Amino acid sequence: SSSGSDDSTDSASGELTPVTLQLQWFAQAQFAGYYAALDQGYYEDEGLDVTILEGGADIVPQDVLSGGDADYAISWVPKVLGSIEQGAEITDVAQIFERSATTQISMKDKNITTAADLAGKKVGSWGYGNEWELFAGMQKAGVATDDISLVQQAFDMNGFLAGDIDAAQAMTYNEYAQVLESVNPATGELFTPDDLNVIDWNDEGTAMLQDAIWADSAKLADDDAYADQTVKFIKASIKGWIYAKDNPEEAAGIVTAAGSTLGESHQLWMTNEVNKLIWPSTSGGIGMIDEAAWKQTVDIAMGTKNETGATVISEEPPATAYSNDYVTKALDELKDEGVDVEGADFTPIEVTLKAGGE
Amino acid sequence: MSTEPAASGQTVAQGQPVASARPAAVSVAGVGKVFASRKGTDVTALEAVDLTIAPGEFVSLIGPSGCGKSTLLRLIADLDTPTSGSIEVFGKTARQARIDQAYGIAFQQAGLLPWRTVRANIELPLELHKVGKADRAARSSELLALVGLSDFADKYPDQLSGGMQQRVAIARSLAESPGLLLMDEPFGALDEMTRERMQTELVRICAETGAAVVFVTHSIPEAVFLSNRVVVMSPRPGRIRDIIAVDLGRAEGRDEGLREADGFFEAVVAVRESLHGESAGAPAARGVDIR
Amino acid sequence: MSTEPAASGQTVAQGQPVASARPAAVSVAGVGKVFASRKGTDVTALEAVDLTIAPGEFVSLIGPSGCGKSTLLRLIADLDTPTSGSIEVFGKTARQARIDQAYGIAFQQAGLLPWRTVRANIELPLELHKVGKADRAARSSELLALVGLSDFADKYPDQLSGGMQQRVAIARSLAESPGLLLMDEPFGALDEMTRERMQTELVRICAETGAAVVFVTHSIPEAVFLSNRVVVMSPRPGRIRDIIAVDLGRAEGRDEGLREADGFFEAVVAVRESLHGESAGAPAARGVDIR
Amino acid sequence: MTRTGSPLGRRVLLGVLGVVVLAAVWELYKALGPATGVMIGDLTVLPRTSDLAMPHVWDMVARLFRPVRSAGDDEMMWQAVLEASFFSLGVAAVGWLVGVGVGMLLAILMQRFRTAESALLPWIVLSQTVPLIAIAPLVKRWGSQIEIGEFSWENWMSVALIASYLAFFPVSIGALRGLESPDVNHVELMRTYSVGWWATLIRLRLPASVPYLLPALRLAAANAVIGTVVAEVSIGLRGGIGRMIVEYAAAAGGDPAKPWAPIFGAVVVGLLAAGVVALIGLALTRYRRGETPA
Amino acid sequence: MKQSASLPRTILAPVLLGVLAVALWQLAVVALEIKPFVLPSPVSIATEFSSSVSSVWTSSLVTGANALIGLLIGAIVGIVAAIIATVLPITDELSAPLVAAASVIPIVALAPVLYTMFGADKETARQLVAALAVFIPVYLNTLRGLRQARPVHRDLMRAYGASSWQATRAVTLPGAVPFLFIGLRIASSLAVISALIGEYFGGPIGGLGKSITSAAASSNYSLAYAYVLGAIILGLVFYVVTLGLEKIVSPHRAPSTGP
Ligand SMILES: Nc1ncnc2c1ncn2[C@@H]1O[C@H](COP(=O)(O)OP(=O)(O)OP(=O)(O)O)[C@@H](O)[C@H]1O
Ligand SMILES: Nc1ncnc2c1ncn2[C@@H]1O[C@H](COP(=O)(O)OP(=O)(O)OP(=O)(O)O)[C@@H](O)[C@H]1O
Ligand SMILES: [Mg+2]
Ligand SMILES: [Mg+2]
Repeated sequence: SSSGSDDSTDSASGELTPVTLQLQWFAQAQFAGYYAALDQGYYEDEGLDVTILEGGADIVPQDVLSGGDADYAISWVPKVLGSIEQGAEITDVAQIFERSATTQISMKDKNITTAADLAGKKVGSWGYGNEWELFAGMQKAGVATDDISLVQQAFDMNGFLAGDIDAAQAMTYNEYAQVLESVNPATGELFTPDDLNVIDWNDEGTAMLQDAIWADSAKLADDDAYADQTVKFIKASIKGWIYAKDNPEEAAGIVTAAGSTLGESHQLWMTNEVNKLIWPSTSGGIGMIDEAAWKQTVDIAMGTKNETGATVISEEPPATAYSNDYVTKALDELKDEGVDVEGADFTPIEVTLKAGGE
Repeated sequence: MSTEPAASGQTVAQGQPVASARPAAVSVAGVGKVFASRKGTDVTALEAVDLTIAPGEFVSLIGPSGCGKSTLLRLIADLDTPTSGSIEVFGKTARQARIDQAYGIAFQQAGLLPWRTVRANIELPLELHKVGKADRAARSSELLALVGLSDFADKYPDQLSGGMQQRVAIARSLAESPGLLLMDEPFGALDEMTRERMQTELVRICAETGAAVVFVTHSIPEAVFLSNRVVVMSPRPGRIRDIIAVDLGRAEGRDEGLREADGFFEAVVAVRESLHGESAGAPAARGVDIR
Repeated sequence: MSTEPAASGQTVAQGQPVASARPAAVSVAGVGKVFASRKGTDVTALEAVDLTIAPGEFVSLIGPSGCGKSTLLRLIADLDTPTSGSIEVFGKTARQARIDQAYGIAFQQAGLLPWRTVRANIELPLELHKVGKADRAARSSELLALVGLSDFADKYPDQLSGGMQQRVAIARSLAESPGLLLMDEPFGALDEMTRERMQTELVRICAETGAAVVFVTHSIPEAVFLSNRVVVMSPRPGRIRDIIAVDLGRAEGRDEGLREADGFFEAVVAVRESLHGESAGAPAARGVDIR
Repeated sequence: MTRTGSPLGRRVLLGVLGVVVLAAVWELYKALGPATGVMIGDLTVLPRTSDLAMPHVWDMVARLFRPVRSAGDDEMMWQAVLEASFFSLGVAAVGWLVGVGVGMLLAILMQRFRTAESALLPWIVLSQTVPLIAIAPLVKRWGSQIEIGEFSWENWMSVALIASYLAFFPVSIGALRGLESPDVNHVELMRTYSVGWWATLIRLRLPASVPYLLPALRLAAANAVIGTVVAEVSIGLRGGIGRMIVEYAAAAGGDPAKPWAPIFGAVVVGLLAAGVVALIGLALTRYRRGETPA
Repeated sequence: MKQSASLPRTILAPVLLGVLAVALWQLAVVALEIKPFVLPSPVSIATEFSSSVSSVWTSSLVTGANALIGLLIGAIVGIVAAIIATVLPITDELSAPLVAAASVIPIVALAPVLYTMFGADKETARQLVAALAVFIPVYLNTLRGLRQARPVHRDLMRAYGASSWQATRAVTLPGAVPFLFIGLRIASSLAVISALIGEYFGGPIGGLGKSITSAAASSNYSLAYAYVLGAIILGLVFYVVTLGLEKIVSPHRAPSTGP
C-alpha cells in the first residue's frame, strides 16, 4: 500500500485500496472467478484495486503472503498446513473449491481402477505437495510407497501418453483434458474418456481441500481495516465465481484476454470443470469451510507418509488456520443483495475438446 | 673475484669515475642484494658492488647468466631496492630519479603495447606525464626521424620486424630526453646482422643525445663495440671482477670498419679472458663442467 | 649474388665436395623453392642452389633473416619439397633418406615433449621405430652419458635449464646414429657463455660420431668455430653467395684457445665481409637502409 | 573456434549444409528407427520415433507459420516466438550487463589485492555450484521488498539478477586472468614511468585483458540466457521463452510440434547474444592484435 | 605474474571470509528476526543437514550418478568428436553452426523434449542434459588443444617418418590433455548443475533437485537448504576430483590457466 495512509478504508472518497492476490500458477481458468471479478469491476465496486500476481514453478504463494508481498494468496490446504507448521501465520478465509480435482488416470488396458491396483505400477505425480491425496489413497488401500515406482511428472502429459507412466496424476480441469486433446495412435482419433480409467480421490475418500483464499492471520486480528477489506475481497471474488458459473464462455475469454495462452476449447473445459468443483455448494454457500472436510484434510496430512517417510504436519494446526467469519459476512451481504450463493440449480455445459486444446 | 691483470693494451679502472665535475650519472656504492626465498635459502645476487658512471659515458655489464646484471640495472632503475649500500642517479636517490624521470629504460623484449601504433607507443610516457598533444606529436616525430621510422608512425608493432620494434622501444626510452639510458639486453632477440646495424645506430643516437648508458649484454663484441668501459661480473655472489676500458675513439668516429680493427679484437680477447676468469686453466676440463 | 674475392688466407670453394669416394652426405643440385601465397604473390625462397657436403663434414649456413636457410634445411630433411632441382642424401632421394632415418634433426627450440622424461624423450625415435625396450634403454644411457646428463634421465623437461634441454634434443637427434645431423639454430636461445660451451661440446660429439652436419646459425663466430666450410647466403631470392673454407685443424684439436687465435679472427672477418656483401661500400649510408 | 582460414562464403555454405545434414539424419532416423526407440536392456539409447517424440522437421517448421491458436485471430507462431525471444534477450542483456559489471569489479579487486584474490576466488568458484532453483525464489522475495521512491522492484529484474548470477562468473575469472596477463616488462615499464596503479589499470591492464575478456563475455552471454530461461520458469515471469516452454508443453500431446517452437526461440536468443558479443569483439579489434589464432 | 601465494593465505583467507559471511548471516537472521521461510539461519540449516544427512546422501547419489554418467558421455563424445574434427576438418566446418548454437542455447530448454524422446520414467534424459552441457566445453577445448600441436613437434614426427596415428598418439593427443582438462574443469560442476536442473522438468524422483523443490514447496526451507548444501558439496566434489585427476595425469607441464 503505497499511496494514502489511513484513508484506505474510505471507499466513499473514490480512492481505491490497492490489493494484491498471489495465484498458485500462471493465469488460467482455474482462477477464472478472480479474473472475472476484476474484469467485471466487482473488486472496484468494493473499493479495491486488485493486482493479480501469477505463480511460477518455485513460487510458494503462502510464503509470498506471509512474507508480506501479497495481501491474499490462493493455495491448497495441505500445502499450506506444512507452511503453517513451519511458522507461517496465515488463515484460510474462504474455501472456494469444495471438491478435489485430483485424479490418477490410466489407460483402460492397464486395469487400474482403484488405489489398490497401483501396486507395482509406475505412478506419476508432480510433487510440490500435490502428491498427498495419492499417498493417502494408497495408504488407505494398503499400498506402500515402496510398492510403486514414483515418477515425477513434467509440465506435459507425454510421459503418460508414451507409456512411461502407468497411472498419471491429472487434474480434471487440465491434464485430463490434455490427454483427451491428444491423438490416440491406435485409432488416429483423439482419446475419449472411454479409453481411460480414472481414480477420483473424492470417491476414494482421501480428497483434500484445494484452492482456498488465504489471508494474514496477524493482520486479521489486529488490523480492522484489513479484516473489513478481507470480507470485501471475498465478496467480490465470490461474485466473480458466480459470473463464471453463469457465463463460462465469457469467463474463459476473460482469462485468455488476461494473457493465458491455453487453447480455446481447453480454457472453456477448464472453466466448466472448475465450476463443477464449486457448484452446487453443499456447505452453506461458496467459500464456507466444511468442518468435516477440513478435519479429513488435517487427518490425512498428519497420518500420511510420503516416499521419504515424512508427513505434511506432525501436530494439529492452530485454530487460526481457518476461519469462517469473513466468508460468512461476505455471504450474508450477498444474500442480502439477493444473490444465489449455493447454485443448487447449477448444470455444467458440454465442452468438446479439440486437438491440442485449440 | 680474481682481479688478474688485464689483457695487453687495456687499463683496468675499478669503479673510477671518468669525470667528476658534474654529479655522476650513476653512482653505486657498496651495493648488495639478497633475495629472500620462501624455502629459507637466500640468494645473494649482488655483493659489494661499486661503480660510478660519468654523464655521457657508455658502460656495458657483461657476465655469465645469473651473475646479477639485470639485478644491478633494476636497482639503478629503482625497480628493486638494494639490501645494502646506496645508489645515486644524478646526485638524487634512485627513487627520486625514477619519479623525476631521470632515466629511460629498454628491455630485452621491445615491450611495445600491441594495441598502440608506433607513434602512440613512443608517446606513452609523455601521455602519462600529461604532456600536451601538440608537444607530444612534435617530440614523437623527432624521435621517429631519429630512429629512421618516420614512415611507420601509424603502423602497429606486429607489422614491424624485430629490429624495428627494438628501435621503437629505444625511441620510447628517449622520449623524455633522459640523461641516462638503462638497457637490458635490448638486442638479445635480434639476429646478428640486424644486431650489428642496431649497434651502429645506438652509437649514433647516444652521440646525438649525449646520454649516459648502462648496457647489459651477453655478447663480448657488442660490449666492446659500444662501450667506453666494459664491466665484467662474476657469479654467486655477483661481484665486479674487472672493469676494462675500451679506447676505440669517440663514438662519432665508430663505424663498421672498427669491428675489423686490431684494437677491437684485442679488447674482445681481454674481455673474454676476464670473463672466463681462468684463461690459464685447462680448457679441456671445462667440457665436463658445463651446467 | 656478388661473388667477390674472399678475404685473406681463405679459399673459396663453391659447391665442391671435399671427398667423392663414398656418396656425398648431401648433394643439392639446382634447387629452387617457391612458396605460393594465397594472395597470389609467390615468394621465391631459394633459387638455383648447388651444394655438396661430404660425409663427416661440418657445414654452416649463414645469412640474413629470411634468406632461406631454414627452407634449405627443411628441403634436405624432406619436411618440404623443392619446386625445382633435386636433393640426394647419401645417394638416396630426400624422401627415402627420411624414411630410412638417414639423418637426425634438431631445431631452435629443443622441442622436447613436456610429458616425457628426459630419457623417454631421447628414446622417442627409437620407440617409433620399434626398437626393443632393452636396446632403447642401453642406447639412451649411452647418449645421456655423451651429453653429460646421466643424472637427469628421469627428470622432466621443465625441470631442466635451456641449455640442458638443448643437449637432450641433440642426444635425441643422435639416437639412431645418423650419418647426417641437421641443425637449425640449435643454440639460438642460449646465452653466450652456455652457447660457447655447447659449441665445444658439439665439436666433440661430432668428432666421436663422425656425422656430417648441416648447421644453420646467425652467429659468425659460431659458424667459424664449428665448421669446415661456411656457406654464406644472400636474400630475396635465397642464393649461395660464398662458400668459405675454414681451416682451423681437425675437430678433435679445437678448443677454447682457438677462439683467440689469429686464424679465427681472419675467418670471422672473411665471413663478415662476405655477409655484408659490400665491405667496399660506404658504411655511413647503411644507417638508413637498416630494415 | 572457427578458424579464420576458410573464406566466409565456404563457411556459410558448409554451415547451412550442416543444418541440412542434421535435419536429414533426423528424418532418416525417424523413418527407419523403431517407434519405441532403440533399447539395450532397459536403457533407451536412441530416441523414440513417434510423432510425439520426434515430430517431422517440416511439421515443426510449418507450425511456426500457423497462428499460435487456430481459433481466433492470433498472431503467427513465429511472431509470438520472436517476441518472446526478444523479451528474454532483453532481460538476459540486463543480466549480462550487471554480471559483466560485477565480474569486472571483482576481477579488479582481486588483481589489486592478493588477499582479496585468495579470499574470494574459491567462493566465486563455489557460487556456481549453488543450484539456480534455490536462489530464484529468494531473489524474487527479497527484490519485492525493495521500493525506493518511484522505483519499485519488478519481476523481470529478479530474472535479470539471476541471469547476472551466472554471467558474472566467467567474467570475473577471465578478466582476472586478463588483468594479470601483461608481461612483467610492461608492468615495470609503467613503474619506471612512476605512474600509479590506476593509470596502469587503464593504460595497460584493461587493454591487455581484452583477448581474455572476449571469450568470457561470450560465455557470460550464454550463461545469462540460461539463467533467464530457467528463472522465467522458476518465478513464472510472463513474456519470455522460459514461460513459453512450460505453457506450450501442455499442448504437447495434441500438437507435438508446438513445444519445439520455443526451443527454436531459445536458439535464436543464444545466437543473437553470441552475435552481439562478436560485434563487441569487432569493435575491439585494436586490442586483439596480439591474439594468436586458435 | 604473481608468485603463488603462501599457504596460510590460500587456506586461511577464504576460510576466514566464509566464516565471517556465515556469522553475519546468522547474526542477521537472529537480530532481524528473519522468518525461516524468508531465510533460514546457517545453524538451522546445519542442524537440518546433520539430521537428514542420510536422505541428502541418497539424493546426492541419484543426482551425482546422473551427473557422472552425463560427464562421462559428454566428455567421451566431445573428445572423439574433436579428434574426428581434427582429422576430417570438413566435419568441423559442417558442425560449426550447430556447435555455436549448442554452446549458447540453454540446454535445459531441451529437457522436456528429451524426456519424451527417451522416456519420462528413466534418468536418461537428465543424463543427456548433463552430457550435452558437458560436450560443448570439452569439445571446444580439446579441439583447440589438438590444433595447438606445435609445428616443431609436427616436423619432428615427419622427420621420424612416423605414421599419422603414431604422430597423433605421441604428440597430438598428449599435447591436448591440458586443454582437455580446462574443458573438463568447466564441465565438472556444469554436469551437476545440469543434471539437477534436468530434474525440474520431470523424471523419476529421488534426486537433489526434486528434493529441494518439494522441501521448499512445503516451506521447509531449512531442509531445502540442507539439500542445497548437498548440491554444493556434490559440485565441489566433482570439481576437486577433476582437479586431482588433472594433477595425476599431467604432473609435468606448465600449469594451464583457467577456472
Ligand atoms: N625476484 C627474484 N627472486 C629471487 N631471486 C632472484 C630474483 N631475481 C633474480 N634472482 C636471482 O638473482 C641472481 C641474479 O639474477 P639476474 O637476473 O640479475 O641475473 P642476470 O645476470 O641478469 O642473468 P641473465 O644473463 O640470465 O639475464 C640469480 O641467481 C637469480 O636467480
Ligand atoms: N611455409 C611458408 N610459406 C610461405 N613463405 C614461406 C614459408 N616458409 C618460409 N617462407 C618464406 O621463405 C623465405 C625464407 O624463409 P626461411 O625461414 O627459410 O628463412 P631463414 O633464412 O631461415 O630466416 P631466419 O634466419 O629468420 O630463420 C622467407 O621470405 C619466408 O617468408
Ligand atoms: Mg638478465
Ligand atoms: Mg630460420
